[in-house]
Formats: sequence, structure tokens, C-alpha cells
Amino acid sequence: MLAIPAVAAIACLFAGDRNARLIALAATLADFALGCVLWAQFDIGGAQWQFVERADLFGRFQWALGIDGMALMLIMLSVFLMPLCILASWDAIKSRVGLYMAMFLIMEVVMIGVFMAQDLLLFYIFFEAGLIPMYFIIGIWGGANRKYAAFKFFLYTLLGSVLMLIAMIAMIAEAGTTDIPTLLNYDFPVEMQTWLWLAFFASLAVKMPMWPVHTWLPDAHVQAPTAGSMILAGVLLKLGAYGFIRFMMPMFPDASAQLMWIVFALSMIAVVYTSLVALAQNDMKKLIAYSSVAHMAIVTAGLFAFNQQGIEGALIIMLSHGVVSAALFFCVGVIYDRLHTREIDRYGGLAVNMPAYALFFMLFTMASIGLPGTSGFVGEFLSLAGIYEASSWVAFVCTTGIILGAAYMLYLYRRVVFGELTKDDVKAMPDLNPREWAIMAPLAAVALWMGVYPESFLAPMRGDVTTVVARLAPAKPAGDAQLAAGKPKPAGDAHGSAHHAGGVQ
Amino acid sequence: MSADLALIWPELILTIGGLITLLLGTFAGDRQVGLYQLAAMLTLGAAAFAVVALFGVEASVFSGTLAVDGFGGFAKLLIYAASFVCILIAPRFFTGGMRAEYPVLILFAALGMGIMASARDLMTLYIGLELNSLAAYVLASFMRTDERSSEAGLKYFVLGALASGMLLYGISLIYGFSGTTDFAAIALRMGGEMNIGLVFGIVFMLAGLGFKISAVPFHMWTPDVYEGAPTPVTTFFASAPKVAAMALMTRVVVDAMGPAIGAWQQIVIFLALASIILGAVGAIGQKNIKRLLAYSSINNVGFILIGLAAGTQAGVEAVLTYLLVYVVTTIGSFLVVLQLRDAAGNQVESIPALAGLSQRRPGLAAALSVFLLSLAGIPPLFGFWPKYLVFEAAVNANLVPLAVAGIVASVIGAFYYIAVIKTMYFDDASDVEVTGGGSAVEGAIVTASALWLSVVGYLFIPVLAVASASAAAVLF
Amino acid sequence: MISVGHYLAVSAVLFTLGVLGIFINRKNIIVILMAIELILLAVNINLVAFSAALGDLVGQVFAMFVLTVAAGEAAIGLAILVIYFRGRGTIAVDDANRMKG
Amino acid sequence: MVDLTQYLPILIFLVIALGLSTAFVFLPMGVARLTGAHKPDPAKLTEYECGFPAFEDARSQFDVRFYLVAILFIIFDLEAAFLFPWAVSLEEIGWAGWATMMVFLAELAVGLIYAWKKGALDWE
Amino acid sequence: MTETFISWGMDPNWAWGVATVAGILLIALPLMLAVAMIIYADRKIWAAIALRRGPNVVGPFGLLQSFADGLKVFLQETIIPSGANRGLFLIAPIITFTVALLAWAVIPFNSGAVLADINVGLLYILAISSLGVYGVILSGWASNSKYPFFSALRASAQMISYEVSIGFILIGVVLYADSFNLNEIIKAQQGHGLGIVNAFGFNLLMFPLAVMFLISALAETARAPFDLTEAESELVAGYQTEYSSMSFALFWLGEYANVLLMATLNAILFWGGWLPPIDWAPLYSVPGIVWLFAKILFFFFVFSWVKATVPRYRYDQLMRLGWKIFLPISLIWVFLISGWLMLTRYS
Repeated sequence: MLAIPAVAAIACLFAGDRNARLIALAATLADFALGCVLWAQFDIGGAQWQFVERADLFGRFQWALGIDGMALMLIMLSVFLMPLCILASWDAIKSRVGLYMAMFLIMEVVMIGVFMAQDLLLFYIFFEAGLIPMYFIIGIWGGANRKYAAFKFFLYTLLGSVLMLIAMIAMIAEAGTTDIPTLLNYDFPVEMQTWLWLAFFASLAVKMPMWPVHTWLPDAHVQAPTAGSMILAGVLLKLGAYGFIRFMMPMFPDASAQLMWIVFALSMIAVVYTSLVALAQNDMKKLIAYSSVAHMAIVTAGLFAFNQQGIEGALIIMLSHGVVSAALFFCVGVIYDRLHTREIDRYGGLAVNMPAYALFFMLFTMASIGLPGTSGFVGEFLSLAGIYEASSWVAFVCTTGIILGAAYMLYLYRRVVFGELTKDDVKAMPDLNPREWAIMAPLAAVALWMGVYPESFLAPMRGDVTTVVARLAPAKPAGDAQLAAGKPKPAGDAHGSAHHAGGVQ
Repeated sequence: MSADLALIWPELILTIGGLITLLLGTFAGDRQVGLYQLAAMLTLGAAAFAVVALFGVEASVFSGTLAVDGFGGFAKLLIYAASFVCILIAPRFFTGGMRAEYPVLILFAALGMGIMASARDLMTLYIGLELNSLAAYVLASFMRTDERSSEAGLKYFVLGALASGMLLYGISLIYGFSGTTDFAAIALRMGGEMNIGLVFGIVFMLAGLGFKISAVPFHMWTPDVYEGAPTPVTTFFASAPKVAAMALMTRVVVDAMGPAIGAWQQIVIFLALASIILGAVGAIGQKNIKRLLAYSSINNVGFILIGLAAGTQAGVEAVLTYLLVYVVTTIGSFLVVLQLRDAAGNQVESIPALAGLSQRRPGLAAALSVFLLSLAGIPPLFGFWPKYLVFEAAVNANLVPLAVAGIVASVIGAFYYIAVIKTMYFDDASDVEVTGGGSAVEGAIVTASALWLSVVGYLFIPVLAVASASAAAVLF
Repeated sequence: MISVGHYLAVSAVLFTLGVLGIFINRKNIIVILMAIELILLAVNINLVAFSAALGDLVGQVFAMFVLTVAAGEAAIGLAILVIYFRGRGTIAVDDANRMKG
Repeated sequence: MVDLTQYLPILIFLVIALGLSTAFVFLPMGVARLTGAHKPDPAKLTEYECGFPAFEDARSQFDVRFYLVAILFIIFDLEAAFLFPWAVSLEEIGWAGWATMMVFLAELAVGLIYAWKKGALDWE
Repeated sequence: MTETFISWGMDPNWAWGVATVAGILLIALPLMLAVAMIIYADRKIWAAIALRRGPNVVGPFGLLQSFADGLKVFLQETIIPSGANRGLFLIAPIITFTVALLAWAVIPFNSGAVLADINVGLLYILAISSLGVYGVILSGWASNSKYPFFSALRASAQMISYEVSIGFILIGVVLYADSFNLNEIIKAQQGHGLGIVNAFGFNLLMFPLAVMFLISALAETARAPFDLTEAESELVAGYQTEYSSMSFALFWLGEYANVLLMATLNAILFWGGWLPPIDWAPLYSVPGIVWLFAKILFFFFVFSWVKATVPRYRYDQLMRLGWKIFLPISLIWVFLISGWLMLTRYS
């Protein structure tokens, strides 16, 4: 699975423009197929780590791969989005196509690698490796201010991750191994946990991104090409959250519990602040970028609720946001390709001449807001429930954020799609072409599927979430919402109540 | 005596080969480039072979003044390899023919560096160092008609001589207060009560060695010399002498000053941090690629020193690994610089002129990007690995703040590396038509090193680990 | 009676003078070369004084090496200075500024 | 420790010789003032050179070969410096010491050959 | 001498001091007298070979000529050129003369009759005589005058060039004598040649060295035929052109003192010094100093003789002789002599 895009990337470098496109598409589709096979063979409820592959290639650390449910879903997200990204940039990218496609394929390798890595160093290497192709993607094929954005992206994320490296070194020194499953069950001294936690947090929070280190994101999104934004919002942002749940929480449970207030505080600020900022945006991509920040804040808050619903909800938001924000960016890309501006005021009345587009756009807007029946709803509901259990105040603030989210998304939609079709150039815009249909349709399908039957996504992850929750249980602080125990849960009931007995005192 | 001679074959071969090459160059005339180049390369090859043949031998020769061991062998192989490449690539650079002195000087410098790497006595240390330095001074000013080259030579000479002066002063103090010049005996003496004379000696010696590895605050010469010296010479300066000086410094602090770790560790830490930070900050805004690489070398030396500061076997292993990777990267990047020429065939050194290189010479641009990112230590490029080892050693030696500071500073370093990449890939093509183009050999070296530095290098970690571990074990 | 300490003091003074000569001098590169020789001289005084005090010949042998190398260094320094002078027509320290930054 | 007392006479000699020659330089100046021979004028004080007024800087550039000679001198004189102690200890160091020095001489001979072939020893 | 003073009832320290000063004066004053006389002798010999009469006005046979000259320069006005570097200009002759005197401190005039019997006498002489270059180069530089400057450069180059070969030649002597002490060197020559001749010079291996040393000595002191430094036709009058009065005289005196020193060294190093020429007991009854002086005078005569008869070398010839002939030969000779000694004496 890693090999296909890697080989294809090299091939793309040397192929002509057109061939490069085809190779890339073929490779990503093949990977997607492999991903489906993987999912089909994944044994839900079986061993936590499956498809483990180990080789003592590197002496000090290992080539160790393996996935659990969470990783599986995120890998699926990546391989699903990848061919769509390639398609999305089919026409938009005209210069240096080979290099572009190679970069995307490398991105794919890296992302899958991150989610699969079973070795701390291997994880770090993949985690960091994403920087380079993304730097090139933004820098070469981005908008007018691309150089600044690329620099900012690179340095912010690098600064964060080097701190994580130190923490990793300290962990390895302490535990004497680089094996992630072993580390997951290693009890670090509480004192040390705090430091390690902070270091990891610094890195992952940048990647997430959390307020106040989110500022690179709007720049990066705005300047990146459409497909770049899609992959950035769809998958890269999830790396941070994945890191939270994979490393910080199970490895440093005590520190997580102690420092949970930081996360909550930042999340609350982020939700409200970025929503307000989004409301004031005139640039569509920026608006969506800020909405991503807000969504990711809910994810973190959900994760740090330390209970089954919260974490499951957060995971679903991650997946849903991956699909939806990618779709939204693509929606922007579609009209950007036609008019070459992202200013909201330049559009209006698209519903008249682009009905299909308007329909899809509406669906994704709804999903982003979290209307029932779409993917957003399930996640937001679950995580809010979880958050409420941990802290009603946080839940309250987050809800405010969601309402604000509805406000700015609908505002955006109204301004772009409805209204009088006054501008001539806008009038001339044709509706979706088949290629765009091919991208929109699967995205919409997945968004709906996730909203209607989330269990198929939740099931593989449930076992892992339970493990995490169990690991957190001894350190978990008491929540203030006494109602929680009896609240109905659409999923994960059994596991949830099992830990409640011990958790809520 | 004759038994001793059998153990220093590499040095003997280099000496004799150097003299033969000199005579060849003198009698055959400067025109016969191929002839003396071949002689020099054969010499280096033979010397390297002798080093390999002596692997596993552990002895000290000539009344304990020179050590024959794995540590020295590792360093020597690196040094010889770097020298080999520097001879190989030179003729094309020196338009109008390379003079025979060039390979000869490189050979003698390599000889001196070999002695540095295996010195176990203050006297051999000094002789090796000077043998290297004297050759280096001349090499720096090798382009007699070029003002920058002669100025580089002059600056290198003045500061280099000052450095040897400081080193010597330190040596004299250490000799006086310990009563011996033998490393092991000095270590014995240092194990006892320290007195002010010994401390001063350590300080001065480290300052002198700091000059040679161009650690801040003794780095002033580096950018000027790198810029002014002919590019093959700069390639040489940036690679082999760094290995030798680091190896020497390692041996001195571990072997001779080992017991006095309290006295030198602080200094090394200071040197490391200052180098990392200043190397990174100084590079920002540089317009000349050679200058930029000079600051980068300062920066990297700082990282190497972190490994040394740990003072543990793991630290020394990290130093050796780092040196290996660093040498490959440096040679690779200078080879790329060497190939950059404008339409008239002049060397291009200015960074703004590189704009658009990614379209004109995609291969070169990609290789240079790999080298730069590797120097910055960004995974998945192999440059990350030695940095990781260094930090790991530092953390394990309870130098967490040092590691943190170093790692954070490396981000500043990343800034200017990616700025160059920005120029090559993002900026609009410059007016200067940079063409480049090199011989097949150069292309092969660049490609091989770029490949090795991308993910392929990781496959060599087990080999590297064994090699560096066995080399480092000698000192402990 | 003159002890090692006295020699050390003299050599320390010479050494300091040499270093200052390199850093403070702004006029002439030849003076820098002399300052370097001064430093090496200081070292030699140290070495020989220690050697005599310790009754150990190594110091004197070392001093011989230092002398030799100092001579080689002076020779090379002069040679470089000559080509520098040919190119620039000056040996003032402040004029050595072709490269900056 | 070496007996340094034998050097004291040399020191005294140095003082006396210095005093003597200083006196020789400065006494006539005083005497000349007394006898009235001291009558400087600008023309007298200009450099004599070759009898004509100088028309260019006296310390203009000169042949680089003088530097070469100086450099070569340094090298070979130091070679001699190594030979001296060797010469008086030939008995103790034996054949090994002899051979070592011969190798050293051979290396310097190569240097001489090099300088010779490069024309460093040629004048005019 | 110290004992004599002590026997007179002096404090030993004082006695030593007085004796030393007396010894110094015993060397310095006769030396200056001797210099005055050999200048006269030089001119006489030269004149005789040229079939002229030479100095013959002042005193009997002109014997007092040098003293008259001395008085004249002493009373002259000291002119310091306006463009000259005053300090260096005056220091240069002081150095030259001081150094010329100082070398004599270790010359043994008879067995044990030496002011400072140091164990590295030969090295001392080498060191001191190489200091003479400073006087020369400073005078040329300080004069701020073109020809003296060139002359000084030439003289320095010439002196250091020949110092190299002198150094190697001396190695041969040291190898044979196994000592640096001049007394020891002389003693080592006792019966050296065939068991009866008291001189290294009769050794087949040493004779070429002796010849080379003689010629090098001529060049080292810039005597004809190597007197290019004051080649009147090219360089006016050498590096002393701008000097006048006693400063000028000091160069002159220093030069002749050096000539005498070189003659003495020839006598000591290769021809037995104060030893009688033949190792035959009766000859030892003659005081050593007489033998020494006789040898010195002989070599001085050779110097003058050469000056009067051999045409002057060109500068390139001079340098070629030094670097391309003497240096390689002396290098080879070091090899030969040491090898021979290893074979015969030390194994």
C-alpha cells in the first residue's frame, strides 16, 4: 500500500504531463481499492493491532506497521480523498504536473505511513515528512501570496514537531523501546508526563491547529491549490487529533487529566473566536479554514472529555470533517476555476445557472453545520454529549460555537448561491462538468452514509476507544454534569456505562 | 620500530605517494593533469585500503604517540574518501589546467588529518594539525590571480595561526601542570585534583580546536574562507578537516580530559549552543550559496558538539554517524554548486540567480533540495538520523535543556534552507541563465549521495551503528 | 631565584600582547604575522621553562617542533601575503574586505 | 638543569658591546656639535641615493624572489636545526635514528628538487 | 684569571666579575686594534698584488693610516637624511657592531682560554652571526634611499643563502667532533689526519667541506668576489651609502671584525685552532694562541688574495653557487659523513 504511490511518484517525475495524471489517478485508485480490502478484512472486535508487519531494518528502531480501528478509518479517509484530489486538480494544474502528482503521491505515502506506524521514530519520520511535499504544493502551485504561506506553514509545524521529538527521545530513554504498543502501556512518572505532554501538545496543537497557533492554517488554505486545501483540511489536520488520541491520552493519562483545563480553555476560545472571525470573512476559503479550526476545537474538547461518547464523537467529527471540508474546498475550487476569485461578494445567484452545484453545496453546508441526517450531526451530537458529561460549561460554549457555525455557513451559502444573478461573468458560468460530478458525488454519498448509518464507521474504532478510556479511567477527574449516566447514547452503550461506574464519582 | 612502521601503512603510503605525485607533477609538467591526478587518487585508494586492512588492530605505536584503532580508522576512511572526491572533481573547475600542487597539498593535508585522528599525544596532535593547516592555507589561496582567493587565504592563515597559538598555549600549560604529553597519562593526572593551570590549559586547547572546527565564537573566518576559496577547496574544507578536527577533539576531551568532564563539558555546551544559534541566524539573508553553506557548516558543527558534550559512548557514536552523513551531504551540495555555471561558463554563486533552477536543471535543483533539507535534519531525509542520535545522546546524558535549545534552534536553521528551495522552485526565473552540466562522474556522485540521503540511508543504519559503535568503544 | 612562575608570567604577558596585537591592530598585516610569532614565542618559553622545571626533555623537543612549524607558518604566511599584495596593492588590515556578511 | 652561569659573561659582554657601539654612534654627534662641524641644511639632509635627486619612492616594489629566498632559507635552516641535536647523539640513537634522519633529508631533498624545477632558485 | 684576583684577597664574586670584565676588554680592545691593522693589511696586500704601494703616508709604512681614518670619521658630522627613519637608522650600525663583537665571546684562544665556555658554542656563533642580517636590512630600510635598500636586500638574501650551506657544512664538523663546544672540536682534531696532523681538513671527507666553508665565508661576509652588495657600478656604495661619521665606521669595523671571525672559524673548525699543525710534542711548547693567530693571519691573507685576484660574480651566479651547488653537495656530505661514521665509529 505504501509502495504503490511511492513507485508511482517516481514514475510521475519522469512522465509527461498527461501520463503523470493518469499514473497518479491509477495509483490512488489502486490504493483505495487496497484500503477497501483492508477494511473488509479488518476483524472488528479482534486483536487491537492487526496486519502487523515488522522488520528489523533500521537497527535502532524498527520498520513496524500495523493498524487498529482508528487508524483504519483514517487511512480509509486518506485513500478515499486522494483520487478525488487528483481529479480535482486534473485541469487546474498546468505547470510541472509530474512534480505535482509526485508530491501528492508522496503525501499519500506519508499519511498512510503515519497512521500505520507502530514505531515511535517511524511515526515521527512520517509525521514530519508530510511537511516537504506540502511545502512544495503550496509554494509552487499556490496563490499570489504562496511563498509567505508556505514558509509559515513549514516553520510553524516544524517548530511544534521538534518539541515532540525531544519528548520522544526522553520517552525512549525512559522506556527503553520505540515500540508504540509497548509504550502505550508504559507508565511514565507523573512529573515526567507533564513535560512530555506539554511537548507533544505543542506539536500536535500546531498541527491540529488549535487557537492561538492556528494562524498558519488560513494562510495555507487560502494560498494552496484546491486539491492542496482538500488534502490539508481532509487529512493533515487529522494528524494532530490522531496524535492526541494515539499518544498523549493513553501514554500520559495523568498529565492529560491534570492539564485537561488547558485543552478545554483553548477549545472554548477557539470555537467562539474563530467562528466570529469566520463570520467576518470575505474570502470563501478563509471562511472555511476558520470553520475547520472551530471544528477541530470541538474535536479536542470531545477527546478530552475522557469518555466513550466524547471520543467516539470526536473521531466521527474528524472523519466527517475530513470529507465535508474537503468537499467544501472543492466547491470553492469549482467556482474559483471559473471566475478566479474567492471573494464572496463577486458571486451571487448561482442557484439559477448552476443548480446541481447549488444542491451539492447545500448538502455540504448542512453537513458542516451538523444537521441531522448528515455526517456532521452524529459527531457533534456525540461529542457534545461527552463534553457535557465532563463539563457542562464547556459543552455550553461549544454549542454556542455550533450555532455560530450555522450562522456563518448559511450566511456564506446565501451570499454565494441565492440572490439576484446580476453579474454577467457569473451568469456565464456553466454548471458542473462530468469530472466535477465524479468528485462531488462520492463525497456527498459518504457524507450522507456517515449521517445515516454511522455504526459502520464506529464499529471498527469502538474497541480502541474503549482501550483508551480504560487507560484514562484512573486519572479521570469527576465531571460536573450528574445527568450524564442516564443519557441515551446512539452507540457504544455497553462500553460507556461500564466505565462510568468507575469514572464518575 | 619496524613493527611500528607496519602499523602506520596508511600514513606511509600517503607520504610516499604525495612525494611521488609532487615529483611527477614537477617533471611531467602541469599539463599532465590526468597523470598526477591518477597518482594522487591511487595513493588515497591504497591508503584507504591499508586502513581497512588494519581494521581490528588495536595498538599504539611510536611510544604511544599514535593510536591505531577503529576510531582513527573510521575517521581516516571518511577523510580519505572526502579527499578523493575533492581531487576527482577539481580539474574541471580550474580552467586553464590544475596545477600539480593541488592534489599534492590535498594528500599532505589528508596525511595530517589522519595523524590528527589517531593522535594520542599532544605532540602528534600538534604536528598532524599543522600539517593539515599549512596545506590548507595554501589551498585556500590557490587561485593566485583571484583577489577573493588570496584574501580568503590570508584570513584563514591569520586566524588559523592564532588558533594554533591558542591551542599550543593550552598544550604548554597542560604539559607543564601534568608533566606529560601522553593522553592517557594526562587523563590520570586530571583524575586527581584540578588546578587552575590545567583548567586554563583545557580552556585554551578547546578554544584552539574550536577555531579548527569553526565553532562560534571562533567562526569568523569560515564564511569568508568558504566564499573566497576555490570551490573544490571549499568542498574539501567543509568536509575532511571537519572530520579530522572533530575526531581529534573527541579524542582529546574523552581520552585526555575524560576525568575532568566538569571542566570541559560546560565549554563544549557553550560552543555547541552558540554555533547552532549563530550558524542559523547568520545564514539568514546570505546572498552567496557558498557563504550560506559556511554558516550551515557552523550550525552543523554545533549539533555535532552536542553529541560530544554528552561525553558518553553513545555521544561519540552519534558524532561519528553525524560526521559521515554530514560529509556526504556537504560534498554533495558543493558538487551541485560546482556545476552551476552561467552561459559564459562562469561559476554562479549568488542565490537569487538560482531562481528558476527547478525548471532549467530539475535534477540539480532536486538534489540540492535533498541536501539542504538533509542538512536541516528534516525527516524523512537521512540528515534527520544523526541529529536524532545526537539529541538522544544528550538527553541520556541529562542534558535536556541543551537538547531542547538545540532542537528549537534547528528550526531557525530550517528557515534559510527552505528559503533557498523557495528561490529555486517558487521564484520566477532569474536573468542569469544558469545551465550547469557536469561530467558523468560528478552526476553519479551527486545522484548517489542524494539517493543515499533520501530514505535509502535508513537501510544502512544497522551497518552504521555497528561501525560507529565499535569505533567509539575504543575510547571508553 | 627565578621560578617557573616568573617564566609563566612573562609568557602570559607575551601571549596576551600577541593576541591583542592581532585583534587591536588595524594597520598592517605584517604586524599580525609578528604578533603570531610572539604568541608562539610565549608558548616556547612556557614549554622550555616547564621542561627545565620538570627535568623532562619532551618540552624542549616540543619547542623544537613549534619552532619548525612556526617557521613554516611564517613562510606560508609571507607567501600568501605576497600574492595578496600583488592582487590588491595594499596590506592594510581594513582593506581586507572583499567579502562581507 | 643546564648550567647557565657560563652565559653570564656573554650577557656582560653584550652590555659592554652595546654600550661601546652606542657610544661610538652618539659621541661623534656630540663632538660634532662642539667642534662646529654640525651644520645641517636641507640639501645636505636629502638622501644621496646615486647623486641625483630621487624621482620615485625608495621602497617601491621589489623582486618577489627575495621572498622566495627568505622562505627557502627558513625551511632549510630549520632542517639544519633538526640535524644539530641529531649529529651529537648519533651514538645513542644508532642506525634507527640515522635512517630516520636520512628519510627526513630525502624528503627535504624532494622539496629542493621541486623548488629547483619550479625555477625558484633561478635568478635573471 | 679569577683565581689570580682571589689570591689578591678579593671576594670570590667580585673577583669573578672583575676577571670577566677584564677578559671582555682583553678581547674587545685588541680586536678593534686588530681590525684597524688588518684594514691596513688588506689595503697593503691588495696594493702589492696590483703592484701599487698602498697606504704609506701616516706613520711608518702608513701603519697608522687606519687610525687617521678613524679620527677623521670621528670628527665628522653625523648626517641623518630627512626622509630616514631616525631610530632604526641609528640602531642599525649599533646592531652590526655589537653582534660582530659578541661572537668572539666563545672563541677559544688557547686551551681553556675562552670567555664563555658554553657547550653549544658553535650554535651560539651561528645564531649571533645570523643576527647580523638585521643590521644590514635595517640600515637599508631606514635610509629611505633606493640603492641602499636594494643593496640591503641583496646582502640579506646572500647572507641567508650561504648561511644555509654553512649550517650543513658545520653538521659535518659536529658529526666528527661529536660536540658543539669549540674547545672540544679543536681537541677532537688532535692527531686526526693519519694520527699526526691536527686538522679535520686533511680528512678526505672533510676537505671539500673546508673548501666550501672558506668560499661560503667569503660570501657570508660579502667579501670579493661576492661583494655585490657594494658593487659600486650598480649600487653606489651599498647599504651604508647614506651613512656618515662613526655610524659609517661601525659598519666598516663590523665587517672587518666578521672577516676576522670567519678566518678564525676556518682555523678552528678545520685546521686545528690553537693546536700546532703537527701532533708532535715539541710544537706544543709554543703557546696555542700563536698557532691560532698564525692560522688566522693565513686565512686573512687568503681573503685578501682572493679579493685582489678573482673577478666579481654576477648575482645569479652567486645564488646558483649557493643553492644549486653548495646546498646539494653539503646535503650529500651529511649523508656520507654520518653514514661513514655509523659504519666505522659507532658500530
